[in-house]
Amino acid sequence: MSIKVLYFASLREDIGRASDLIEDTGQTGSLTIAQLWIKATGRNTIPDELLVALNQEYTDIQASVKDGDEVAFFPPVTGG
Amino acid sequence: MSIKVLYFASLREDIGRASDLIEDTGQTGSLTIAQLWIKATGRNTIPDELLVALNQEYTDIQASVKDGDEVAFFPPVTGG
Amino acid sequence: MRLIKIVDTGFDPWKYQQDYQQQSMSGKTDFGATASFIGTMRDFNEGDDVSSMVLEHYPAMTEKQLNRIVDEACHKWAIQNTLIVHRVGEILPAEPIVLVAVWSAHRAAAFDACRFLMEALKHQAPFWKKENLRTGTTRWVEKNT
Amino acid sequence: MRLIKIVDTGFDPWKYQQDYQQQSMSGKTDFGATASFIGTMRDFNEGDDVSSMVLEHYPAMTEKQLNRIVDEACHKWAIQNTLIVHRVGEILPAEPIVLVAVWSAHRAAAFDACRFLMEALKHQAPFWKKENLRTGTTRWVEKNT
Repeated sequence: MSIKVLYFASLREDIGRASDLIEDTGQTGSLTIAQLWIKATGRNTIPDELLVALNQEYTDIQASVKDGDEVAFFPPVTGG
Repeated sequence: MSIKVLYFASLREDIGRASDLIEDTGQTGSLTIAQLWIKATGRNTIPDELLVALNQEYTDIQASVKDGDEVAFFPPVTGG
Repeated sequence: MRLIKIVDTGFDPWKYQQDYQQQSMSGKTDFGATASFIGTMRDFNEGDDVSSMVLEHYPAMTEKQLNRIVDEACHKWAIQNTLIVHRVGEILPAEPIVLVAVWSAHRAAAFDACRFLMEALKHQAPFWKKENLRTGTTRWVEKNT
Repeated sequence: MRLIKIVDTGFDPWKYQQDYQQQSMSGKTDFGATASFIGTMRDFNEGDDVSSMVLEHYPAMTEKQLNRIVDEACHKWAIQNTLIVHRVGEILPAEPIVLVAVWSAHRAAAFDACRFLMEALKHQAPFWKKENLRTGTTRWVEKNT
């Protein structure tokens, strides 16, 4: 399967790139966003204030992803 | 003494004029706005929802007037 | 700073805000929030069709009362500038009746003060509306919602 | 009706309101209230002088989230029209960042919905501010007030 991963703002700068494409995870069963975070970033810890969107809707790291999903990681929003 | 009395909106139409000038009341002592109402309008009853302003500030009919004052009578305001 | 204007012809509420901001805040970079309210004449009220309206006021008192409520807002909130424009005379549906705009550094003060000013204006400023109904009859608006 | 626009150059918040009202409400006489909010860039934040700012966003999600909060406002209040404009890219002090405007028949709905939309936008729409300080350093704004 193929998952598009996006990073925004300070997290993008911290990770050093704006996106990853995670292909054929080799997992049997479902992949959670927490597992995807480790695969994509190579980091074992998840930042305290990390926000997560699955296909442009807020979700949490326990959610599972499927082929074709777009997952975004970003810090608290500061618009307006 | 001389008191200017103003009427606004439906009360102006009801009274049939926009203002009165009440001169030399002949009162000994102070004149209240309630007394002024009777003198100016010739009416013995005071409308329930009557609003009163003394020199452009809200007041009530118990307030006393003095020479040169401007007293206005009007119904509830409906601007904005 | 404040500007309080009573106008007896149609006014453009957006141009008023733009002009007032240019005049009084040109070169300033300390305001972060502008909250505004425009009241517009509807063609219906209390279930009846209204074709036009005449707004009467008590000029000397209007100015005093509007200044008083702006003083009160300035005392309650950290606001920087206030603009109030109110129409009098004959008004047609879709025409603006009132504009209240407040500038401040942070948004809560602008929102709170703008709404406070509108409520205070409606309940304290000496304006009265007389409606000309589509049926040909005329009536004074008796209560403010 | 609604209009949601993300713009990457300066915009005139008053002209936007005027144009949107002309386009979507021309000939209409059923709206009585317009509440609006303009957020403007200040030259100070958290005690520091800010010379400019860059606003980043997540385009596909921004649009979805803004539509979602407008849906929510329409569900909660009897509002007729909504306009949201948000700036992205480089922004200088005194330039508008955001405009939210709501049209309704009665004023309470316009006031409530306008404020709700601004708060929801600030807490849910995926925008991020990076400040360029007068000292030459750069920092991401970490929290929304």
